Amino acid sequence: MKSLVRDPIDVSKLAEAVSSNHLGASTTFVGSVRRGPEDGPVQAIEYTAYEEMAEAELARIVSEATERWPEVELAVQHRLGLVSVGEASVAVVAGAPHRAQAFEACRYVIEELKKRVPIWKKEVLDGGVERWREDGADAEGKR
Amino acid sequence: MKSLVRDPIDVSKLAEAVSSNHLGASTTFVGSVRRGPEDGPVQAIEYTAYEEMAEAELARIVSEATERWPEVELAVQHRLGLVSVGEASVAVVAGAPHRAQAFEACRYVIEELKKRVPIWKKEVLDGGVERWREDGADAEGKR
Amino acid sequence: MHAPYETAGMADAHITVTCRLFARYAETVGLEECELELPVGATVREAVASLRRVVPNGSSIPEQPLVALNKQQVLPDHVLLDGDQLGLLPPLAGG
Amino acid sequence: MHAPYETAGMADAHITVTCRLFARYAETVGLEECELELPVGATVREAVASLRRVVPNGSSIPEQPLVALNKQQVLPDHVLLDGDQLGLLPPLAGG
Repeated sequence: MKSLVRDPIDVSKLAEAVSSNHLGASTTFVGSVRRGPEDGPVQAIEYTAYEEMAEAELARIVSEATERWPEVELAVQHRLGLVSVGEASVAVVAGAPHRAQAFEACRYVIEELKKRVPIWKKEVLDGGVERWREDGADAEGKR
Repeated sequence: MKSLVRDPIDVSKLAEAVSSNHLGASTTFVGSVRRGPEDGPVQAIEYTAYEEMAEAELARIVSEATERWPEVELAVQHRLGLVSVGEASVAVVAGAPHRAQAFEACRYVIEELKKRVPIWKKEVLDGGVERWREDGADAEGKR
Repeated sequence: MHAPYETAGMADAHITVTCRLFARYAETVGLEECELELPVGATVREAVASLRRVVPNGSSIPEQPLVALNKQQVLPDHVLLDGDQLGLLPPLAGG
Repeated sequence: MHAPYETAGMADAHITVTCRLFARYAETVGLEECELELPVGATVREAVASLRRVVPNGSSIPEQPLVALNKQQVLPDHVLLDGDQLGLLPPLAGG
């Protein structure tokens, strides 16, 4: 399954991809575009990526997690293009025989994704104004 | 929403119950009946509960989590009656502005549920044999 | 529902508590609920001991099971009041 | 795609690397990709310095941006080889 997608993420379908009769636990993380008070009047976010590297980095992250938690099965999707408020931008599912592994592997993937996968977002505000939104994964962003 | 249910758990619907435009993160845990090699030939599990106490205990757990993570919204359902292999027996959804809270609150609820909520399971094996399955949440179970 | 099992010995200084049994305990004892008469000041531990003596196959219930008092888990030394509702809980297995 | 910017000075001892720019960097510089000629032995840091000099509005790119070499993040002291592909990455914001 491709990790970078331009159509809406189907979380149920992603979860089904890692469910099987020997996996009793699954943890799903979904990140979505929010319109929080501190975010200002965000209508949507446009996601872009260094696609070849992002796919490769996601594959490396999944492979690291699978090495660390061999019983876990993982699925991850990140959306590109314009994503409206309320829609999912990213989803990670970890299926495992036991819940501790499911939680840990799911958390690992989303944390590493945020740190390492080259994806960027531009906020589209009410009125059509656009601005890059950089969370400061890089030291530069903190200056 | 009632926490103890006799019909299949609709995880998407449960997740929708805690999604809103100001919550950018959601973590979902789903536990399902599994047919692992060490479990033997399990066909289904029959869940029973001390229902009044289970509802009260679940409400206390959610209330504790909401006190600890005030921005988190929670939904939890546990199924009672006969649940077949592959079907969900429990689901917990935590919606939050930020992912750390969503993971922590979701984990808190499932861990406390397992420790404190009076629910029991009887395995139905191939051939119709039944046996109580006690995980050892009580000291007695460890003896 | 059985009539109260009288175990107090003195009819003028006792309390009555309801005791519910669940899952495996209900199955092995063949009862889902009973009433116990106990001396004033009786603890959870004494209620369990009494129950183990008076119900059929009572010794199949452990001496220190998980016990709920009025829908919350309670410790063995807790002193009971007239009308309390006890629940005898086999090891929990939710999830 | 621009023709290589020659910055090595000596035509007989240089390497050519491709440099891709993304998101805000691509926007402020007005370029998504260019080639750089660099002296043999040049590091990532030197490639970035060269890029900042030769592309339009190059100083809008920080002196030490995140850099990927052949699809993996790399440190500034890493020595480049002919044909390497660099990516200049604004602060990541996935998720």
